[in-house]
Amino acid sequence: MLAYVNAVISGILIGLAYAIAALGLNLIWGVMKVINLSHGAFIAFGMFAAYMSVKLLGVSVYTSLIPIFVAGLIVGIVAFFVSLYRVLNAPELTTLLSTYSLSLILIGLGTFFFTTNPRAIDTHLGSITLGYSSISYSRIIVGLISLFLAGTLYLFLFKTSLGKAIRAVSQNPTAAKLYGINTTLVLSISFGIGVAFASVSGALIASLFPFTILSGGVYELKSFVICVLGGLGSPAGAILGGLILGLLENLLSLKMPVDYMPFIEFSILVIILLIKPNGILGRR
Amino acid sequence: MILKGTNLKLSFGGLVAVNNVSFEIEEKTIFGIIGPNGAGKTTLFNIISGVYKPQEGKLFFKDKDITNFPTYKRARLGIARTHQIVKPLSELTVIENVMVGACFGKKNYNLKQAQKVALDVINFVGLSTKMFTQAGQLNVAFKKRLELARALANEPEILLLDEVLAGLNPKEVDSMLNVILKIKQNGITIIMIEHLMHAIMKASDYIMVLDSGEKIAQGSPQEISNNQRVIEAYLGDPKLAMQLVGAK
Amino acid sequence: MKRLLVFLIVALFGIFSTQSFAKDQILIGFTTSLTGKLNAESKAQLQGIQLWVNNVNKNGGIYVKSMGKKLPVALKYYDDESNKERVQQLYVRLINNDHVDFLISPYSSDLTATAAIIAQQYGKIMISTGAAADDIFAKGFSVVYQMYTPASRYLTGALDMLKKYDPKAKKVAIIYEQSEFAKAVCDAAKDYAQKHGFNVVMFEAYTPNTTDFSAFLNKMASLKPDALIGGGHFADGETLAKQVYEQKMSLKLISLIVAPAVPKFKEIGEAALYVTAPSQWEPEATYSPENAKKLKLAYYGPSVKWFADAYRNTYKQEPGYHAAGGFASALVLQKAIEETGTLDSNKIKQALDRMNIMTFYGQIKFAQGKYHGLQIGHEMVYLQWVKQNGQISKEVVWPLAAANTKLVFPYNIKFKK
Amino acid sequence: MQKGYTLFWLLPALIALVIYPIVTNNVMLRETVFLILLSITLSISLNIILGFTGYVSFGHIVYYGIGAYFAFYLMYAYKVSLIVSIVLGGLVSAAIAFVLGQAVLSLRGAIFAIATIGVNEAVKSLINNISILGGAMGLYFDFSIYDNYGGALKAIWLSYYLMGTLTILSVIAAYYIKKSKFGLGLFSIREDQDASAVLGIKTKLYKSLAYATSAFFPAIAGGIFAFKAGNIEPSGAFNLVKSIEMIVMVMLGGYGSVAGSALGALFYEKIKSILLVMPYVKDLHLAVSGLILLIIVQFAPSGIVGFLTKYFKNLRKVLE
Repeated sequence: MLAYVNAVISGILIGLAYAIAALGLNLIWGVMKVINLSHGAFIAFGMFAAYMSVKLLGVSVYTSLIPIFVAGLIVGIVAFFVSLYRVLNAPELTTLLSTYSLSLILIGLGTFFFTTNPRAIDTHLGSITLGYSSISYSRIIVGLISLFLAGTLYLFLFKTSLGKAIRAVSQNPTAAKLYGINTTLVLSISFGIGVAFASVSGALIASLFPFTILSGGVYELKSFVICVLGGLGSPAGAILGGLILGLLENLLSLKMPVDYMPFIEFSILVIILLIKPNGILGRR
Repeated sequence: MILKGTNLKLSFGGLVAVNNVSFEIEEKTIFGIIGPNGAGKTTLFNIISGVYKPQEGKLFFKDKDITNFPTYKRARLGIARTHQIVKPLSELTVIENVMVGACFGKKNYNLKQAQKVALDVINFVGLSTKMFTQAGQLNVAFKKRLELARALANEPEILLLDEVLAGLNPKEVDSMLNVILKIKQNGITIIMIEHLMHAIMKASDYIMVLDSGEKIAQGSPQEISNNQRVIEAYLGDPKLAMQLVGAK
Repeated sequence: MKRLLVFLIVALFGIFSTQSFAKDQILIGFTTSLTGKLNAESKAQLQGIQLWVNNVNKNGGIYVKSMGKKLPVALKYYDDESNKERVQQLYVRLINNDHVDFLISPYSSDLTATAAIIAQQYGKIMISTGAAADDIFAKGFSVVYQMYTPASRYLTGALDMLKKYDPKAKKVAIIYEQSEFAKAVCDAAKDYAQKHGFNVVMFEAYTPNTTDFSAFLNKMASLKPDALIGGGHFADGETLAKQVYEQKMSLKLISLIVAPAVPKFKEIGEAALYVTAPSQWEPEATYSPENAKKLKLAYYGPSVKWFADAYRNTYKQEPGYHAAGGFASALVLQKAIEETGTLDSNKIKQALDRMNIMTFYGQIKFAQGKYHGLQIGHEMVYLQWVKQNGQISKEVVWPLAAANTKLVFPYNIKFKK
Repeated sequence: MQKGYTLFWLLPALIALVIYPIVTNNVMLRETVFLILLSITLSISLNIILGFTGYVSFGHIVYYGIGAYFAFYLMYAYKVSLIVSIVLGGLVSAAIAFVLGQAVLSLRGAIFAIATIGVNEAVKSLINNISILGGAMGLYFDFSIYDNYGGALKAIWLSYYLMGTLTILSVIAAYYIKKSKFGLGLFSIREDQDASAVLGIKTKLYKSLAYATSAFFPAIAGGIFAFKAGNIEPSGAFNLVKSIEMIVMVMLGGYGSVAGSALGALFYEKIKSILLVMPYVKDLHLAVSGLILLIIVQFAPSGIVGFLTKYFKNLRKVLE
């Protein structure tokens, strides 16, 4: 029984971190119907930004989140104008390749500077014991920060005028334009926020697990699964999807070999797309 | 009787787009459908061509129940249509566009035969100068002709025309109307949706009027333009109402 | 159109051309994982080989009788990015473009297995080091020779250790990486455990590059095993040891392959403490000419002390078994060249087939027949990370005859302090 | 659709490419050309579903992997001969694509792309867990298998001849599909699927057939590659990066054009090999190829062929 309690707790904590990664992807899809294939590269960007802050500046990984968020925002806005602005109305293949080329550039530069060697950030915070196994404090902190970030994004989207504009564009771009919303601004900022979330999630994940410059890809794929589970384009869906994925990973693996998880995750992805393309809570 | 619909009904969510509509269409006639915006005209076309399946009611082609036939099968039976919002195959040339119609239409031609048919049809609708232009680069008037040509290349028995006259200047309207009448003379049944009252009154043998998804009248152009209920239905749209009365 | 064709052919001629050169050196080719997950182990292996090259060339090279002169040795190596497809392309290149005389394997059983295919396809002799899987040598290779004690004899000692220190401990969890080598090790360990009365309560594989072991550990905690054995390569093994420590798993013995045997392992600090590992070689090993005489073997090459000191002086690092294996693999080639006095593949092959020598790295003898090339001379030792005078260091604890200190048992004693 | 002149130069050029290493007996060159031929086959095949039909199959490498695994396993476990194995691998892969196509081809645009990535990853992780297929480590031939083909060196040449033949066949097949009624239907679907159905095209059948065809040739190529390599493992057989490279080749050459996808593959391999040996750039080759891709996508979205035919209209007939 305690094993289940443990699994639920770690599932929720890690699920929240996944959700932050997926939120970035989902926001971009919702606003501009672009699947950002450079998502994983930006997660890796966050991981290494955190690593550099800890190693070079000696700040704690949690303090580094703020500059990483700001940097992610700026890099994201620049990336939007470099890779997407010209091709927003082109067929989806173009935007897919455009964001993918961005990912190649980032990963290529990253490999050049950091090689593909594994790195790790040590938080040394100890752990809390529950029954016969323990949960590290660093996981709890990551869970709480993720929750805070998700809440902040909610307030931003629903309580500020820029956030409302973003939602308006995402629901009906043509109408939003007619109402005088500066769509270019909204699109670039949304892309920036998406990238900022990807980077911060990368930093959070890096505080828990070792990583390489290529690790972003794993979490990018997880983000796809989460977005599809919760409904493409829905921020609340990303949280729900993240939690489901975190719980699934931890609970199912109690009963079956852990190695089957990727197969289950991707099968879920395909099946949900086929039978419930708007996510498990979405309408057909 | 070439086409018959009985008690057709289709709703989207809460909105009933077509409600309990029945009709019978005689061979080799022009059957006009009019009605205010949102009356369900295009939805009815989509039901006939198989894009949507009706939730209730049945559709018969020459006494054969085709309610559950997929779209392509109806084209092969001889039901062709044009679209209100033109759908050119943009990166293909005009002749290739028309060949698609011929290849997959009633006669199922091979490429060589299809090319011959396509040439004839292109001449017939007056597109021969644009034969090798990419469809996406045509202007609206030519795109409408292309829609028509592609549908004709299907060699249909019934041709559904969805506002082929909209957006054309008066001269273009006249020449298009001539083409339509010629098509009728070639023995093809035509069902047409049109907002241009004088044109549809002139061309149609029978007219059906839809309003909010329901059939409110049917008859000869003469009868329709005198029908009180029809005029009332159009009062929401004074411009059309004037046209309707003016076309008497 | 014709012009295009001509152009195409001319362009092809231009792009690809080969050159030949006179034989003035012995060229040894291999790939190494300068980047990718196998980086740490590969680097040590490469340094071992380079140490050998420096040493040989300092003496003017290897005397080749058929040429009547000493030839210096040179290395030709590429970065394989820890990627199998790259390995195959690069070995084809080493053989056909760089015209190397002999091959050494990449690091890891997976990469070696793919490189071996190319070596065999072109009939080039390859000494495999850093590859312990047994079944590479059941595929009918005739030119591939193994330096490592094979996987089937890798973790069995850990179970013997457990039995010796706590005869009542019966529950064993085995968690291993989905890789050629780790699976071979753990399949053999599982068989051995079941045969010797242990209860294998968990036997699971994780995908390479796994970074989060919480699901495994959670499951494991509920099964309450006495010992955890398994692992894979460096990065994953280090993470596993770290997360076991963070979750304060109540275990009596942990024995992981590869990671704890790499000197860098101590960087995880307290988490490294009391973790044990099998090792191909340790600087504390006692192989010597006297030792060899007792076994009626010829001793060849430098002493253990010379190697360990030379390595420390050159690289300012502790030598581990990857480095020793690298050095020894080249040493074996040197022995065969000197013995036959040629660079001829067939003759070298015969020399390797009959080789049975003692070196600083231990005994070396290759199987013949069905498992041609499998290492049958060399033996494993076990090490443990302990704390002495506030310093974390590794000591040889098993087999008892070779141990220089006593095993700290049980592992979870460190949580009770 | 009129017959053009594309094959009149493309086929001789391809044949020259295939023959050159044979005539010069240059092994390194053979290795290089082998990879180029593989790329051409992959890009030509992907073009059938991507360029002709308009479906962005992002995880298309899954069919290469399935074919490779199927053929490899037949040879490994049942000692079936090479030719029979690869052809069966191709057929099985095509059949799976056809059946799967019934479902996934109902998705459109980017959602379809994501679903195909999901299919590839799901199949990869499934095979990771199937122990008779060797799990994550994959399978290795017993070396004696090459004895049936006159030894390993002859077997490698054999796989080279087969790859050459396959490439030529796939080019011919793609060209004739493009010029057929079937091809016209596919292009129509690419431009407007709903209008195509109204015009009488069995869209679902056509799409699935195109999908199956575009799975067939890569599957055979996978079988040949695995035979030559002597081993197979999931992360190599279902490598998503390779999948994306296929798309880049098609884009580089020109979406929808047979000659374009062949040229795209050739240029891509060439650029890659140049970048890989260039000093300074070598370590940055990923970033440089990303930059090149970005420039193509932003400024020349219709690829080499699109660029050429825009300025030289007469070239249209030779670059179909």
